[in-house]
Amino acid sequence: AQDDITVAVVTPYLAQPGTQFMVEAFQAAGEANGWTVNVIDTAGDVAAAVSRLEDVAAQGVDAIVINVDPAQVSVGLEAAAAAGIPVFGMDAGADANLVTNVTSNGYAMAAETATYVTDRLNGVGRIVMFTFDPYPPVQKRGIIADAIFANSPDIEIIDRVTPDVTDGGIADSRARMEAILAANPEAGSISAVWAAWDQPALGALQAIEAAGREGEGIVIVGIDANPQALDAIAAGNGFEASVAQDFTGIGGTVADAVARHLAGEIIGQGVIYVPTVLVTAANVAEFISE
Amino acid sequence: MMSSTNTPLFEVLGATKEFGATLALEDASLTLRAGEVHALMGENGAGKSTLIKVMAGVTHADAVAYRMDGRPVHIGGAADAFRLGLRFIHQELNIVPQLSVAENMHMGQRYPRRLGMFVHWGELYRRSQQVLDTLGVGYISPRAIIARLSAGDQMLAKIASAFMPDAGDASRPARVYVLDEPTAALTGEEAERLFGVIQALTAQGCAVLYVSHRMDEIFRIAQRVTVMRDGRVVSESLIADTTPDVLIHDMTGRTLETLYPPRQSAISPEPLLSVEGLVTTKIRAVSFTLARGEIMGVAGLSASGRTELLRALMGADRKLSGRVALRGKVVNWISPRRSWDRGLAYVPEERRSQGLVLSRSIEDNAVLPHLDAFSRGRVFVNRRRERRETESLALATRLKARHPSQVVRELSGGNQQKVVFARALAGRPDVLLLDEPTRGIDVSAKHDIYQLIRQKSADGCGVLLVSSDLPELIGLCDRILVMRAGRAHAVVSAANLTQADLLRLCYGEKIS
Amino acid sequence: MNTTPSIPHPARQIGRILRRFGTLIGFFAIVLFFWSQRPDTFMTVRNWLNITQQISILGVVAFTMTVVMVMGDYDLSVGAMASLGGIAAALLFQQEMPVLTGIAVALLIGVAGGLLNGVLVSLVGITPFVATLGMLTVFSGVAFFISEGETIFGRAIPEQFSDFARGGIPLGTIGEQAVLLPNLTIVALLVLLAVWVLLEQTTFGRRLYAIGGNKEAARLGGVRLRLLRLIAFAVTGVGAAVAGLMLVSRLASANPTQGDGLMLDAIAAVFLGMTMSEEGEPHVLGTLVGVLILGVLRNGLTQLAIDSYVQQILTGAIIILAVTLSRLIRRAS
Amino acid sequence: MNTTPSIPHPARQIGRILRRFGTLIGFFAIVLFFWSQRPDTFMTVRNWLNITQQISILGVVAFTMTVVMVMGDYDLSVGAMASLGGIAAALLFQQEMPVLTGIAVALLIGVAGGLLNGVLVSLVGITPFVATLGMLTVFSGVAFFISEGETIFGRAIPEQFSDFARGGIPLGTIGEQAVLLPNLTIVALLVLLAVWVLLEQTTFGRRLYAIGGNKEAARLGGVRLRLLRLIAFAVTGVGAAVAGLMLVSRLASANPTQGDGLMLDAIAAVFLGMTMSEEGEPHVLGTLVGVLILGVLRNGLTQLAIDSYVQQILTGAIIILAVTLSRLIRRAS
Ligand SMILES: Nc1ncnc2c1ncn2[C@@H]1O[C@H](COP(=O)(O)OP(=O)(O)OP(=O)(O)O)[C@@H](O)[C@H]1O
Ligand SMILES: Nc1ncnc2c1ncn2[C@@H]1O[C@H](COP(=O)(O)OP(=O)(O)OP(=O)(O)O)[C@@H](O)[C@H]1O
Ligand SMILES: [Mg+2]
Ligand SMILES: [Mg+2]
Repeated sequence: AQDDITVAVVTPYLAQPGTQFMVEAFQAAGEANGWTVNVIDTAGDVAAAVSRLEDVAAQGVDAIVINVDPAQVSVGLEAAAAAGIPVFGMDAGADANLVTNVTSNGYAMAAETATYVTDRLNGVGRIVMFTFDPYPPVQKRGIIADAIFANSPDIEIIDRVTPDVTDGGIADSRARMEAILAANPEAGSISAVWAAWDQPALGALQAIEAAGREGEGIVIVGIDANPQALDAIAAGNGFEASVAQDFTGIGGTVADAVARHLAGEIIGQGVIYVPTVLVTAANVAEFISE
Repeated sequence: MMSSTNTPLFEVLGATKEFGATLALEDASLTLRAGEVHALMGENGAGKSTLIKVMAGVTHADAVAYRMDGRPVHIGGAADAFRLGLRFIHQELNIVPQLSVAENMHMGQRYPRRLGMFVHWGELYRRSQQVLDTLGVGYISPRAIIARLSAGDQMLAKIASAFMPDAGDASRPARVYVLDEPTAALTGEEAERLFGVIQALTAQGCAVLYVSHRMDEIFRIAQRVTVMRDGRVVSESLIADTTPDVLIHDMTGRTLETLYPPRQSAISPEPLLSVEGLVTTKIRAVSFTLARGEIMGVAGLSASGRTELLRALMGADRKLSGRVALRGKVVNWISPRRSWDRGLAYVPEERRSQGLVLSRSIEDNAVLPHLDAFSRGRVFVNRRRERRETESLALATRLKARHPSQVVRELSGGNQQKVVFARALAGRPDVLLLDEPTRGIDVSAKHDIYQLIRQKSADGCGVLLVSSDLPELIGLCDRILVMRAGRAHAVVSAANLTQADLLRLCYGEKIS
Repeated sequence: MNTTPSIPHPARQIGRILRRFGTLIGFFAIVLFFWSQRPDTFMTVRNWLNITQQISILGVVAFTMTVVMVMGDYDLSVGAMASLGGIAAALLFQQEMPVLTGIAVALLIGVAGGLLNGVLVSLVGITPFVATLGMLTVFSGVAFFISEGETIFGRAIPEQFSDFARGGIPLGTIGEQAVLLPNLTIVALLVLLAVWVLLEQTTFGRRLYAIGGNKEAARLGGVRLRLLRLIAFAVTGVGAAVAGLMLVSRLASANPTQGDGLMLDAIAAVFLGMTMSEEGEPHVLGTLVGVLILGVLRNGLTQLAIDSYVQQILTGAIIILAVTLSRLIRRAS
Repeated sequence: MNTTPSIPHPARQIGRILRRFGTLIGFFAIVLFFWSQRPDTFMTVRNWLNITQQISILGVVAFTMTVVMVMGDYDLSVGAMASLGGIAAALLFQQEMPVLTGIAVALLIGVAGGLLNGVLVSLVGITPFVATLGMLTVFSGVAFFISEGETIFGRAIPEQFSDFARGGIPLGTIGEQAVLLPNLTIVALLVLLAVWVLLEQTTFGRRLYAIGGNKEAARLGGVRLRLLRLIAFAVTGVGAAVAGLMLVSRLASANPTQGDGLMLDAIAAVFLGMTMSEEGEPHVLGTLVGVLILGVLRNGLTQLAIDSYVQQILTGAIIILAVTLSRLIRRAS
């Protein structure tokens, strides 16, 4: 009965590289199973994601995979439940309405990069943070980093910036970092940049290079280990660390969970964590594909 | 009959208004009396419209006082003036194009309502129809979208709005009517009906302030006349005690010999523009030939297709069929751009919507169709030549403005019209297509414009002159083309033609 | 008596209808297309009720946006106001304030924000674009500031409130499931009715049209321009706040950006509707058609399971095609 | 020319200047404020060169946007066009095409997209809002489609190309570091000059202003409305593509959304500039001031290390204050 199975993937965030990898892995696995995979992107609009969930529920697909905070789309999840369609989380967040959620541990990732910075600075320094609280998975990371930095009395947060992300996150972060560099002109006045995801870290790196201050040893870290960040880490210009989520693994694991559920198996775990790895110059080569 | 009281009903005292460097009004005062039509005259830019806007509360004067029935009153905005019983027809056609005639007529007042808040449409249309009927323009439907009416009908509907009885408070009827050049866009017959209404109003004891550049009208309907010059009131007299020559002298400081300069050169036999069977959606099978140096008038009732004839020749409306030949060569692709390039020059009917870019300077407007000629290599604007040309045109048309770079919006209505006319002279045109070119222009400037038209024709220009001013047609033209219902009804020689004959032609009669 | 020399034309009446309703015809064409492609799932009562619910929030914003657009103004801050109104209510809910208090405060913020826009545009005389774009930034900043950028969800949103969006008036049953006319749809219809009455049936509305048609004529005619513009902006502000509340109820969560996408769509809907009026002025029923077109396109294209990117391309292309068609029909007739 | 009796007035000249340059004064007030707050770091050559570089991309979009806005139109698709142009060039780079080919194709796409907008607005007669919003969606969809939604970066972008944004003309040295006038700034200045000449010095520009003032009068006055509108939209399209290329060079990467934020800011800059002209028409030098205000606010507020959310509130509030001031000065004089 697997030959005419349709699975809908609903996400507002397809433009983000991580989502892409997950979705591609899911698609690959799904197609290998003979499913029709229908990917729906609402371009950042969460309310539209609810509507699309209702649409696919009305259409009667066999399973739905979401990559969006389930708390924000609970109406859509109920529509699916009412239509008897199972919903799976793909890096979404835990929710009773999901069969399961496959994800990386966001708190752990932030803890890894924040402690990396603290250790690199030996607990002393001035840090610029790039955060983005409106998006819950990223907001978590900021909370952990705040807590870890607060635990070192000699670490000072000189700015906590929320960049404008309509440009993809690099351009505005770069402009903001340029202003911060201008406001802190002495060498050594900025010790590190902690970014809750990679794009702002890349923007900050560009700003530091453009200002000719790459020699000051400003430590830059991001999260997600997107390909552009991996290149930067390999280049060794200051972008020192990021955390690689196993997006391909998440996508594959979701496909696996869907297959198991459709085959009648009961999936006990509400959350399935896929391990993450801290990427630094030491191990970056393993992550750069071909 | 004429009410006997003649007591001051409304007074505006010591009005002074400065627009930047222009002193538009300087201590101007005016007294309107019950039962009287009071004419206000003056050259273009003398300050008439500004004074009226100050009375209406829509222009805030630097200094002014008002008295009604001898008691001081306050006018801070249009609504105040309305409440005092003042009604205005401003000079420019101020309509809301996409609303119905009835809604335009109710602009100043509350709509009749049902249940205290919903518009009572039936009542709205009924009230409007009543007023239109009294003006003799009952054929205008109050439900029609006003933008779809002809220019003349729009003006009539707008005029009608001033005569709308007050829906809100019947105990305070309108008592003062102020009409700023209402007849500029009307035909003789329509004007007559308006005069009838004005007479009825004065008979009821209302006061009327009436602005016009048409001397004959002033002497027909007014009892008193005030002349303004450069923002000041220079004279006030009873009509019975004055003559047109005196008024012209008061206005301009000069005396005019004849208004219509006689032809001095012969018309060449060479045909300049020939039209055969021209058809658009508005005109049908019009044929005529215009010779070099000839001034051909175009007469007709409103909606007879005069405007549309010029628009078709200019390429503003699409030609459906017919043959147009210019200087002996058939021209096929007609568009405004090509027409200007071919030596046609055009003065459209409505200066503000069709003629001018109000937000731009006089010089920008004057050279717009000829920009290529005032440029270096057709690319860069040559400001020096542009300025020189504008200055000489301004002189020729007696334009009253501060500077060639002044924005056209700031000019008085008549002076705006002069800019449109000046523009038609700017390139060296071969054919002048003039639609009511002297609308709103004062007597002495009219005189100068007639002379310019004559001079152009002496230079070998052909002129097609649309006008609702019959004396103007008869006085200036060689032949007159009479339009009727979109067709060329007759072509007659203007020599020895009487106004009565011309009018009869317009109504479709044939004369021998 | 002047009569226009009118050339008789048999098809005139039809031409006129086509001209006015070209865009509506475009809408029906779109519906028919989806119906033919998805005969079983598209033209169902349930799907249409779904669509109405999905567009209800955009609808409320677009309908009230029509009020300012009738005057020739626009309000770019509606999306940010929706976010702000929603966040404000949710924060109060979080403080365990009664639901009604939250609603009232959100509406008050809507009025106040709208009035502020109105003051800037009408009293100070700033162009609507700069004024409302500035206020967009301010509202959005305030929404972030008071929420500290975080999403409020879960138990913070009272069930009573989020249940509203789930509920509706029972219409009957299909199969074994009850079919509801969703509450949000009802709210949108009420707002539609109110705006229609306001614009088409009251002196106030007619004055707004006069202002939009010719400000100068309205002013000379004694219309109280400033006051009316002020009020109109307040109406749009309230509409945005209502939409913000609807969003919170529908998503059972509040987020400082969740309304932001509404602005462009709302203005687009009004403009789409404008293609249906003879003189090109906005009408709220036209806006409704605009909203429906946007909503149906999204629903239908999703049902066709078209790749998201292609779907985006098609959305733009279909809208342009529909409007082009309506223009060409008008031109021809 | 007859002249009107004019009364001498001492304060008139000053009043006039204030009236025209109120917004400029607002700009200087903002600069002075930041200078006083950050005396060492704000008013430095380096920081200003930085600012010029940051606003260069927005500048190019805003300057060319001025061209259509002079006609009373606008183009909402510029941001999407910038993304699309950038992505297209980057994809060609990835295929190891020569840099010049990539640039040429991006510019061609800009012209073609602009012409398409122009055709819809000027030949078909769709309102600019609907036409360019539709095209926004299409361009953005195409950008996603051809890039498969992915970011193109790293070796895919030739160094020769990304070095351009890093380079500049040496102006001298401060301390031991060379100070460069950034290449991107130079590009923006060249575009500024070109647009200024086009609008203020050529017959083409004159005609655009006439169209903006009164379409019908312009047409009857011999202006080839359709053709000119078409060309103007093409110019705006090219400007957006240039900005897209600048973004790719500056970020050394291309992403299907990276230009999207430019549209609202560009229109806002033009509107800010419009507050400086007597008749409220756009002028490209006014646009420059608008762009500078936006750029300086961003830089200065970040230097003050103000919380991002408060910064957003302040940005909106300061813009509104500056414009309000300029309106009040104008009112008073
Ligand atoms: N904007 C318009 N929409 C529809 N019909 C119009 C419009 N303008 C004019 N017409 C029609 O065109 C015909 C001729 O117009 P118009 O009245 O301007 O002719 P005219 O002979 O120039 O008269 P006049 O100049 O005295 O008004 C009339 O039937 C009129 O109703
Ligand atoms: N808004 C304005 N800004 C600057 N100057 C103005 C403005 N309005 C009117 N003026 C000037 O005031 C003077 C008087 O203009 P007004 O319109 O009152 O003249 P008018 O007597 O009605 O002339 P016309 O017979 O041409 O209608 C003119 O010099 C005109 O240029
Ligand atoms: Mg006047
Ligand atoms: Mg006419």
